[in-house]
Amino acid sequence: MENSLILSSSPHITGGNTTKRIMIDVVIALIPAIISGVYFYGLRILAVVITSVISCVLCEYISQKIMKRNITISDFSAVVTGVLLALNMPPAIPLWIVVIGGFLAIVLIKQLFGGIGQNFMNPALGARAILMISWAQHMTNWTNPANPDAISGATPLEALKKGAEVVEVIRPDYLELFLGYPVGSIGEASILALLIGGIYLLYRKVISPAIPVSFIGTVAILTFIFGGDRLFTGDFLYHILAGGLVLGAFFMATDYSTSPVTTKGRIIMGIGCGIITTIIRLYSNYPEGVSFAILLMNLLTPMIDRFTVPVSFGGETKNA
Amino acid sequence: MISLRVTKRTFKGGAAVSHEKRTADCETIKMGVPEKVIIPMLQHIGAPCKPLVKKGDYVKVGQLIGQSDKYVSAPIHSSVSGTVTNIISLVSSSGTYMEAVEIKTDGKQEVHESVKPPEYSSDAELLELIKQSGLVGLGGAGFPTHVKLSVPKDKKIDILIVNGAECEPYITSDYREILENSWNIVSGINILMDLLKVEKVLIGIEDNKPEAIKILSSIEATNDDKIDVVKLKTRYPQGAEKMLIYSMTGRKVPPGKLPMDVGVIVMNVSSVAFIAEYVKTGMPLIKKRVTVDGPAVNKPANVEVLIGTPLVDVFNFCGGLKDNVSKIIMGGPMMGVAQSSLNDPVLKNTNALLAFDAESAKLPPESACIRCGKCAEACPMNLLPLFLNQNALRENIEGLKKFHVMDCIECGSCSYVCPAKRRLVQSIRLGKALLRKSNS
Amino acid sequence: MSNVKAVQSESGKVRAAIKTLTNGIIKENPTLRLVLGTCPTLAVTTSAIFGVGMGISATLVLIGSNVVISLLRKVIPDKVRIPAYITIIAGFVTIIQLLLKAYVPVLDKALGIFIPLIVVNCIILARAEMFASKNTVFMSALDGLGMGLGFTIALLIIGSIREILGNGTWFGINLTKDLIDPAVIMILPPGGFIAFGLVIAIFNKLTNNKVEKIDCHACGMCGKAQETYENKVNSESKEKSDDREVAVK
Amino acid sequence: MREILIIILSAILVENFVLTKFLGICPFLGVSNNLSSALGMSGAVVFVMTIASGATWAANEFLLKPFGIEYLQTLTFILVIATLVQFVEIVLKKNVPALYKSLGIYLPLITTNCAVLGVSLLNIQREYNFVQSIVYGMGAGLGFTLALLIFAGVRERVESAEVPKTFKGLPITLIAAGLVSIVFFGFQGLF
Repeated sequence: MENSLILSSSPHITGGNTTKRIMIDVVIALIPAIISGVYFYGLRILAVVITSVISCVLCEYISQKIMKRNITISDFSAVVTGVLLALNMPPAIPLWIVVIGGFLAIVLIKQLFGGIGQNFMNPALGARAILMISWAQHMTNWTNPANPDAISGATPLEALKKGAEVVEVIRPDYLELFLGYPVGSIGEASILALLIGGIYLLYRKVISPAIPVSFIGTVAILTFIFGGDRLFTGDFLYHILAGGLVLGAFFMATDYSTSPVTTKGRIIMGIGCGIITTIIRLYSNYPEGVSFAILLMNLLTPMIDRFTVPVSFGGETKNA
Repeated sequence: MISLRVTKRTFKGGAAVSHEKRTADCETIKMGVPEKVIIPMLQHIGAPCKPLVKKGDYVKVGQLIGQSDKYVSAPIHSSVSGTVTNIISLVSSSGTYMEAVEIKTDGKQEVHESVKPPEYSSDAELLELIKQSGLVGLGGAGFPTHVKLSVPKDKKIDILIVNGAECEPYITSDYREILENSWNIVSGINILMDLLKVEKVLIGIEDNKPEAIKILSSIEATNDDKIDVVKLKTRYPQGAEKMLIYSMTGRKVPPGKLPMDVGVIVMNVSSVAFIAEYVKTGMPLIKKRVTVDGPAVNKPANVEVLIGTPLVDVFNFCGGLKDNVSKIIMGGPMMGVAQSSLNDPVLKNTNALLAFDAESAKLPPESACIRCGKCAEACPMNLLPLFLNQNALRENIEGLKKFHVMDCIECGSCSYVCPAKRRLVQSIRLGKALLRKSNS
Repeated sequence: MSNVKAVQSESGKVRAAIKTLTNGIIKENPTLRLVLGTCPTLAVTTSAIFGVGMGISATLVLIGSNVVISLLRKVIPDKVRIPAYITIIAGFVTIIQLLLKAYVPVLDKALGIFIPLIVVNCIILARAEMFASKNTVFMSALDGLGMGLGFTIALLIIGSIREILGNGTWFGINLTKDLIDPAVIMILPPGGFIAFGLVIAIFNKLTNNKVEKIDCHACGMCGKAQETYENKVNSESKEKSDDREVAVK
Repeated sequence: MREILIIILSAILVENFVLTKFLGICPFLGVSNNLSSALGMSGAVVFVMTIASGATWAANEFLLKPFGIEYLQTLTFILVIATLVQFVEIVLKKNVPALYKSLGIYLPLITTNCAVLGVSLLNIQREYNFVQSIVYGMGAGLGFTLALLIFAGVRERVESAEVPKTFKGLPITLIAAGLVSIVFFGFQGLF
């Protein structure tokens, strides 16, 4: 018995939290958004989500096999990527594009760069950007598969952009936007569903409020100031409720790997995302800029991390 | 009456560790004299003592058997009466060799002639007495008390903090000290108030120990208007010196500085109580209250143990160990040291002995860092353990400096909260060693 | 390469010539192994034909400049050799530019400023500095041809991959265009980086060797040359301070 | 004013020299692994690109055009740039030693940088006037700086990541550059 005593350095106990538990929490938080997608666009959404998840998990498994790494599909991180990717697709997306998206997200953006925690770009958003550039016509097809005969409308933000020129474009009201307005990416449909999930993540302490609050807050303030015909007359509520802001702020910008680790850094990230989003929405030819803003801030994350090293407790640090 | 104060202020970060304080209601039981004791010559931070006895000598309880001429050191006394059988060499927890006196006991526990109630007429004499008592910080670190209490002329101390936070899981020995020995604590405080000329004494206790708070705050004693019991939030590592000072006074001890530099001295409750006891009886530090617990212990208990008692005897006294025991920890599970042998003795600063069975000793496998930042949130020192881990593993000295590796207090909060189960503190220790090596 | 002169026998000469020629294709492939001239490699490989067009243009400049520099290698003073080389190269580039404009205007238009930019292509300057300035005219011409071929092949491979994936065609011939929608990104800038990275990785895997960026002296842009330069500056300033010390004494 | 702002912004973001025009890839890959040299190189590039734009524009306008020898553009420009860099080096060394100290070692490396020659050629191709040329040169240099700084951060991450052996080094760096370029590609059509 003497020889079998384990010698290890302290601490000798660990808490109950695990990577897997966190990832499962994120999946749970996304379920309301999936349900809202199915409600508005029909069962096809389930097929998109399942295809995306399977593609991601399989790609993770196969690439880890090839790279002779430990297989970590049981940590559910690939499932999270899969669900997020699906939620960022338009409802009528052909399934083969979803499969390619899963491959790009997991293999090109995540595993090649070392796997979980080491990728510098949000896999789901990066993959979406590549798909967007490659197959723009499919990626901006807002036909509702549950109701294909209806004229494929403009997304709420497109409506805002076009509003001045085209009279026929419908601008939904706030309540519609909040409860669900079925034009846009699958996950953007219902703000209510996203908020339920976001609040769950905050409650479970999976994410900290720093990024969502600073991101949405910045967009609100800036669109209020600059969004109207005169200063301080912008329709900021519309800007919050329309498009991918809530989805992006709660689920994409908070991605651990690609956002800063300190609260200060996270606030910088959120404000940066907010500024870029607003500039694109108000001044560019694009109606929406959330995913693009997050991607750009992903690139700046290493720099933010570098310059937000906190001062140790008790003030100035000695250099030993 | 000692007044009760509740503080909302608490340090940033930390971890909500599971308390596991099953022995809280276990009244201290005295353990008998073991067959033999092994008394190491280094039970404190500082210079090791030289043994003053040799093989075959007969020693009595309280007899001085080890001493050093260095200032930062504490004398060692025999805890038993009996015959010195050997001077052996032991490996200390830090991996260096040290001498130890092995004594075969005769069970008579004859008290040495030198042990008599001391008299003193000046602060200097009192300090010398405290030095002679062999007292070291009983909270765990084991820093010689007389050194801590010798305040340089240019430093002004205005607050004495008595640490009864006891934030580590399992350990209840300080809690029992408060419950069973509260009067000694208060008289110890009075002695120290005289010595340090402080006008304010704060006793810090976490709010998960209401009994202890109730008992202390209902005492009436001399100077009780200057003593406050402060109810602290229960949060690991509330009992760590810097965190405790901040929670109780709002003062921050800068990295590399001492509590003294912000006008504070921190003493453990058991140390304070010992001073009162010593001034009454003159019996040096020869016994210790130890919490014996853990999944592999049959009868968890609080035991008063003679210093030098081999661990195996203590565990046997507590109903023995389960067959699947696989880790023995001296101290708490967050900062304690795993022991290599059951023949190791109980030391002055041992406050707990934990035995883990195979299941609880096994740490879950390490997986990749997901950059969740929970370690940074948990770090009471405001460090970024994930980057320290990365730089330590890559042996990047510059990186270690950039992330202030030396400021880590090794409390273990980061490792505890890490969802990827990364060995953060463990690697930071490695990083500190690397940095020291590169500096020398 | 360095033992070229040592080889005396006739068959040895032939072997050395062949070695010089093939050297640039695999062992020291300028694009995939030495990673020189990355700008045109990325910019013009949006289709196989552009890649080949760029490759051939650069090859012609390479052969020409290698030959002339080799001819003048004993005449050009060491101190002004780099400006001299650049001038010679620029001359050939201008010739090629004019020829393209006259006979293949489509290619001239597609390759745009990357034709004049051949002047600052590291491959050409590197071969001038490393080979042509030290070897015979014939060998230098062979070296130019070999390196040019290596460059052309690399551009052909990358161009083919990008064209097939990004446009569904190869040399303009429809391959998959009607079957699936091609991934347009591959013929856009991001696809250039990604395709180049993948091709180097595959090349590494196949030749079972690592890319080692060798010191190409002439092109000062890469990290290694910069280090050399820093060392030079440091040693210069050190020399100067030494001088001062001496002067003080 | 607005026109100048658009030239600058589009040179920085929309037609970023490194990430969408593939000019200056060598220094982009060469010095982005170290933030301080990335800064030094960027400073030197902005500086040289701005004055080279002006100088080559002048050379074209007053030297090549009057004599109808525009076909000697490439040759002339490279010589102008080489001379200019030498000249700047000497002037800086003598008059602004502090600046020379921080940019000095990068200056000689720039002669053979295709971004400098590239911007000079583009200025002529686009028929920019003198001011526009200088502004475009500066914008292009700033775009190079932005790309370099962003990439320096990204590379720090990539280099500490456990990349598969085959992709270690240049391949993964290029793929990372590709991903960065995707983000910049999003700027297309922005203005």
